Amino acid sequence: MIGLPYYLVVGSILFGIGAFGTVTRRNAIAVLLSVELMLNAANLNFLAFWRFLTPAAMEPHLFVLIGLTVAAAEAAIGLAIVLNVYREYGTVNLDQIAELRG
Amino acid sequence: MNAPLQDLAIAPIVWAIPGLPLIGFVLIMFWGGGLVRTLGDARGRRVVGTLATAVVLLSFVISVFVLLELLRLEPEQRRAVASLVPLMDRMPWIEVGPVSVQFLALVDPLSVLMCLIVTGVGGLIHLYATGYMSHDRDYPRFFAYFNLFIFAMLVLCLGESLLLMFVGWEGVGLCSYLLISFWFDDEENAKAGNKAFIVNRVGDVGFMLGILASLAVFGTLSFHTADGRGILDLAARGETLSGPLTVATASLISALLFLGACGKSAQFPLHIWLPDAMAGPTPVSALIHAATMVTAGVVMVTRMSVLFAQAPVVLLVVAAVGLFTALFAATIALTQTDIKKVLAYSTVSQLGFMFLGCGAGAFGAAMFHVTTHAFFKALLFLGAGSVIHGLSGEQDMRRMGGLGRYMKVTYWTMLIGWAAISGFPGLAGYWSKDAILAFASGIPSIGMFMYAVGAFTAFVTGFYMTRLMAKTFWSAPRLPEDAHHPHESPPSMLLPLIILAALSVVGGLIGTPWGNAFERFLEPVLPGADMLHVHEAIPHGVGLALGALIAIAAMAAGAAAYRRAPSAELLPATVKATQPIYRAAANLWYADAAANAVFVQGGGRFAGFVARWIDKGFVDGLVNAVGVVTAFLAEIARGGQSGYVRFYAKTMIAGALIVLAYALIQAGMR
Amino acid sequence: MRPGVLIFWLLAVPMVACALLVITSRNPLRSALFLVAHMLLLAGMFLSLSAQYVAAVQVVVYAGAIMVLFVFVIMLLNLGGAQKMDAAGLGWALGIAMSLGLAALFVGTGVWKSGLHAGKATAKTLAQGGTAQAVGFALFDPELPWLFPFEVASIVLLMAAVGAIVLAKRKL
Amino acid sequence: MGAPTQAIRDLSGILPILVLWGVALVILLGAPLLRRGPGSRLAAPLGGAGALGALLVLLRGSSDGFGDTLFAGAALTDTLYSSGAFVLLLGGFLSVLVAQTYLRSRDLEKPEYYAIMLLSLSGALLMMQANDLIVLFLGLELMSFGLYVLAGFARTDAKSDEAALKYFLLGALASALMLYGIMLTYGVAASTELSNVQSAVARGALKEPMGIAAALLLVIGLCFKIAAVPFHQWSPDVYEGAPTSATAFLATTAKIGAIVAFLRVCDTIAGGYHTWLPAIRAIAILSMIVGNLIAIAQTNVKRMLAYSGVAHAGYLLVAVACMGFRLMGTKGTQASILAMTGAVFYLLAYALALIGAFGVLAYLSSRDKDAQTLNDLRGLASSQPAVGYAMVLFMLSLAGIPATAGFIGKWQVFYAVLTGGDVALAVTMALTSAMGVYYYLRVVWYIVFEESAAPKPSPTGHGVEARPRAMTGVGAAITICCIATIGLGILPAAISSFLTVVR
Repeated sequence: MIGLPYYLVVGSILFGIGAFGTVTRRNAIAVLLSVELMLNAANLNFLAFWRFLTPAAMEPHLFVLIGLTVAAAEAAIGLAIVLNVYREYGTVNLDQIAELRG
Repeated sequence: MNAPLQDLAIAPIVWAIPGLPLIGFVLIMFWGGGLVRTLGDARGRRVVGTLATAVVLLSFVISVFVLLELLRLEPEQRRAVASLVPLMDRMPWIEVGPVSVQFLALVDPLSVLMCLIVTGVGGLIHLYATGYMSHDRDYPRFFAYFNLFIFAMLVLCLGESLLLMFVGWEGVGLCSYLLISFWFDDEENAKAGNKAFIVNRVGDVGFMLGILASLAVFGTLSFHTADGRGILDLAARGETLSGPLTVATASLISALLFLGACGKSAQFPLHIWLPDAMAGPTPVSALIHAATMVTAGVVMVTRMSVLFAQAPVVLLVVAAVGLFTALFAATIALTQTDIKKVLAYSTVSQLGFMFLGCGAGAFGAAMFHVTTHAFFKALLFLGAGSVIHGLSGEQDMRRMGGLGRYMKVTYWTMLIGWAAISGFPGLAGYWSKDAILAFASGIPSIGMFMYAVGAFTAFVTGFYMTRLMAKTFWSAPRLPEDAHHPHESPPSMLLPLIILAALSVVGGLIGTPWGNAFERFLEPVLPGADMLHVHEAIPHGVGLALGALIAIAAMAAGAAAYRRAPSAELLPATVKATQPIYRAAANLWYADAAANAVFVQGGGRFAGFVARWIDKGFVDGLVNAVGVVTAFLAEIARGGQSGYVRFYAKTMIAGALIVLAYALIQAGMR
Repeated sequence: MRPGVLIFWLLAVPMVACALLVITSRNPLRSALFLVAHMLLLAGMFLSLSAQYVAAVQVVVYAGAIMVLFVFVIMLLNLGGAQKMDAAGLGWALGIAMSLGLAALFVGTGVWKSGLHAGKATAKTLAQGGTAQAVGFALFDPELPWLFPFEVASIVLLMAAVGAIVLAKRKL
Repeated sequence: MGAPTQAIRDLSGILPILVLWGVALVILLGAPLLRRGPGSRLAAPLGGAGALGALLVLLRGSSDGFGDTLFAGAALTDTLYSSGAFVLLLGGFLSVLVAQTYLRSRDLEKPEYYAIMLLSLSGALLMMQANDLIVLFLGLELMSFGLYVLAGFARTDAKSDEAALKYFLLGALASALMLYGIMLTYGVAASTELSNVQSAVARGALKEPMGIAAALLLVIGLCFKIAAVPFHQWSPDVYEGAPTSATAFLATTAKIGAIVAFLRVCDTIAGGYHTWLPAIRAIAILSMIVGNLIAIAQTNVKRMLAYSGVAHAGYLLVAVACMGFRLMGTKGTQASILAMTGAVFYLLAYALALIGAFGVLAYLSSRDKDAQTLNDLRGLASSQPAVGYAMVLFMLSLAGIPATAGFIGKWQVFYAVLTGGDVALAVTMALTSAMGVYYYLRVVWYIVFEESAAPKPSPTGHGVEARPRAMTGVGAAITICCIATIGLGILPAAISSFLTVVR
């Protein structure tokens, strides 16, 4: 029988993979994609909790919907910022976008 | 100690004592510049200077009235609170939880005494500054800061709670910073400002922690309250908020407070900022770094004397630090060539005497010395300022000499200051220094040693002051060829000198061992005899005689030693003036030789060593090192701010990982 | 093996594989497409958890709309080609260590969790639980607190729209 | 009581938010008119009116229905919210004033700027009112999205774009961590409503590893928003790169919103303090030390204020740590309540001084020159005394010198943590704030003692530069900040009826 821990483990792995992406990728868009992975991990676990712990309550579904909304908004704003950066720097390589420091 | 708070008829105008200088500050700050522009330079400056001086002198007048009112009461009833806000009975300031701090002044002998000193001496120095600063382009700003300083200092002295005292404490620190830096243009001076800053921070943290500790222990910050639950009320009864006051608690609080006092009052090793602070204009040195602000530590210790009295170990430390600083700074003063630096180290040394008095439990004697020192040290600084003014800014004594001819008033008043600080019998310094030494001799088991070292320091004091006089006035003129012709200062600068000289002569008579009106006046704020047993191991007569002998010997030895330096015939007018002393010195030929051997050769080398290695090398180096190391660490830490998002993300994830892992492991272990 | 178990593994293994490919592909376009695949598999997993409505939304909004936006921007900036391999060496090692640590911690907390009793759910609740109807009722029930956050979510989207336009539009 | 009454009660509970939304929509709908021509003068007043209106609505609508939950438990109103909202909206209003002048002088003004500000403020308000972690998360995101956009508002300025990108990417990472934490909270508490979380904690949820991880992820997410070490590295870069008016806004808004939410969250999970308190204490101490240390090495005032903001985050975390004492006897309870009031006052003092300081920088900026460094402040006391001494005052308040509002705030937090019996935190706070005075006074030094680099004003007193642009907005902001900083330093009781948190 596949129980809650299986899902939680999958979620944790996804979260770890996303975290890995955010700390290693140079491409700003790739970092953004990695963050999406992390959000997905949380969504998966929400539904797993619903399925195995609180099947009578509907919150997790709503949380996932809200999480999705936030992810969509985040993508829109993030990509707009990336566009502007690309216009000024001619690149989306984060290692070349480091004028502010110290 | 536990008298109830009285109602004073004069209470409704007590606010004006600090209030008037504040008004002066606001007026000059906002309209001073405009005034100078509209009235024209000369008239505008006169108006600004007069205004600044007038508010301080007016405060002095009010302080005198308050004193008279206080004297009408029985000694043990001389304690009252008064609102610091006009037309309001008590205005709350901070109310956090059960603790309430109000804008109240504590009117008692200690605070009134300090008000008189600050406004009296301060007023004279203001008057002096109107002449001294007359050519400065930032004239209004200078007086604005000056008035602000007087205000802050009065808040420090009058504040009814530790927190209000802290307000004044930080305020005077800020003004000192602003005024030291008043003439700063160059890098070197900026560094000096930094040093003053770092050192004072150490002290301020001590004071702040002391305040927090007393809050935790006594549950209040007021010194006295109507229901007898103030810090000093409780401490006098040996109580705390809960349970009796233990020696350990009293020691902790007083040690922290003493750290604060060390910073502000320039005690070893926190003394190093003071000589550097002399870069500011001379009136600033006289007012802040001699007469008033630097004595704030002594005032604070005296204010909290009930607590210190219950911490015998701390008292011993206070005495030891004071004595060491006194001797240490005196030896350094022997080696300085800048006239203001000599006086600066002399101030550090005299402050050491005051703390010696506090440590011996003779808080009254310490305050007495604060008072007389305010007179003669202000006098000496102003005199030095007059010399510098007359020489158009020259401060190096090696390029002075023979100045008595050109500036007679300055010379004679300086002469009185010299005699007073050296402890010439009958003058102000004689009585107060003797009182401190006499009580120091009564410190259990090591009293006589302390007395001996203290007496020796007094001798050194007389010697280096004589040296200063000799180099400045008695020796042959050594002015550079192209220098301006030395000239006497304007009357506005001479009048304060004359008044201070008079005070230096007679000011000590209020505290002679036979009719010590001064100490009786302060008695109500000091710990009672049941709490702290203070005695003098040396009989009055012997002590006074020894003191007189040491002073005269030092002055004579100095005069004799420095008589050789210049060729004698080049001192026509001035030598005559000091003829009696010179004759005495000549008769005491052995003193001459001894002084020569001990000081000019051996001692001189020792003093040079102290100045070069311990003071400049070690302590100074330590403070500089603090600055350098901090800056270095800051640079390293800032290197982490590499600008790379990936690096920032790594830091975040690593931080999160550490936080999570630590919490989970810790939970697992439980 | 029971079908549930089989389905789980059939979904989970490719899903994690896709996630790995998202972050290791040199070409951002490929990363985005792997993410689409990942999202679809995730939607399948939602279905296996009986969350039908959310699964549908996941496909339509996430895998559909949002990812199209990503692909669009990547194409717009002409980042389609393969790019230089991202940092190797110390940075990678650190990254791997950190993410492994993080994942391990969460795996630990998940497995550790006491009282993970499966089976509270009956067939009936599961059949109705994740439908659009059930979600809708929960969402608009005044006795439940979800109406308000749902409305706030609309403001979040408004903010995103305004923000994106302000930032990205050349001439306003 | 029927449903309509309940709906009205719910809506009146979030009236400030509704006002902000309403005005923001008006600005957005009227944007074509407000963009150019005579209408362009109206955008800033509208934005100011929105913030001020929300503030007035907040003040008027107090006391009625307090302590209630709204929308069946999604939100709530209490004194922590109302006092925090007071500070937030006041800061928002002042930021609008700063923005009005700054954007104009730098040619950046667009009506959308104000709409985004108002929406962002509503997000911060939502964080304070949240009675449910998901609502808190939504508020946080709403606020943050606005801040990301404002940070990148100077589109053609590479630094502004870089600031926005850094802020956004790291912020998204922090949000992901936080959402994961909320998810784990749901896993242990079977609910995200704060009261349920609290009872779950009472039942021992924070003894489970998952509960511990959940609590700490929430802490980490909020620590990012207030820029506490080691989640602070975005802040110097963002402060420097963002347009000055946006820096003023994001520095204060994010801190106020996140700290109030932080207080609430930690108050909720106080039952399991042994799990998160050590972390908060460590983060607080690190922030105080690192922030004050690196600030010393800065020559850019905006960066310096960013690091000083890190240090202030540390001081505020001291207040947050006091939440952990709530269940430790009466003293602890007292400490936690004092800390809430103290933190809110601290935030007020901080916001006033910070907006004032950035206001001065905005005042000194013009089309071709963005004032940022110490050199730009050189000799200000003699060239423009009013502005110069205002800046001095703000620095003194940030340093916590007595007789300024900053001192009172610091003192209140001090007192709270001392009541709670945490001597180590109090001592660290005292030591590091002493250290911090150094770099604030360095600014004072440049203003008062350094010679002005610019040509001296002519002796008649009329400066060479006669700038035609209207300084009304930023001038008013600086004046208000000055008066309030001094006034609250001397008479803090004047505001206590708005700011005292009661429980």
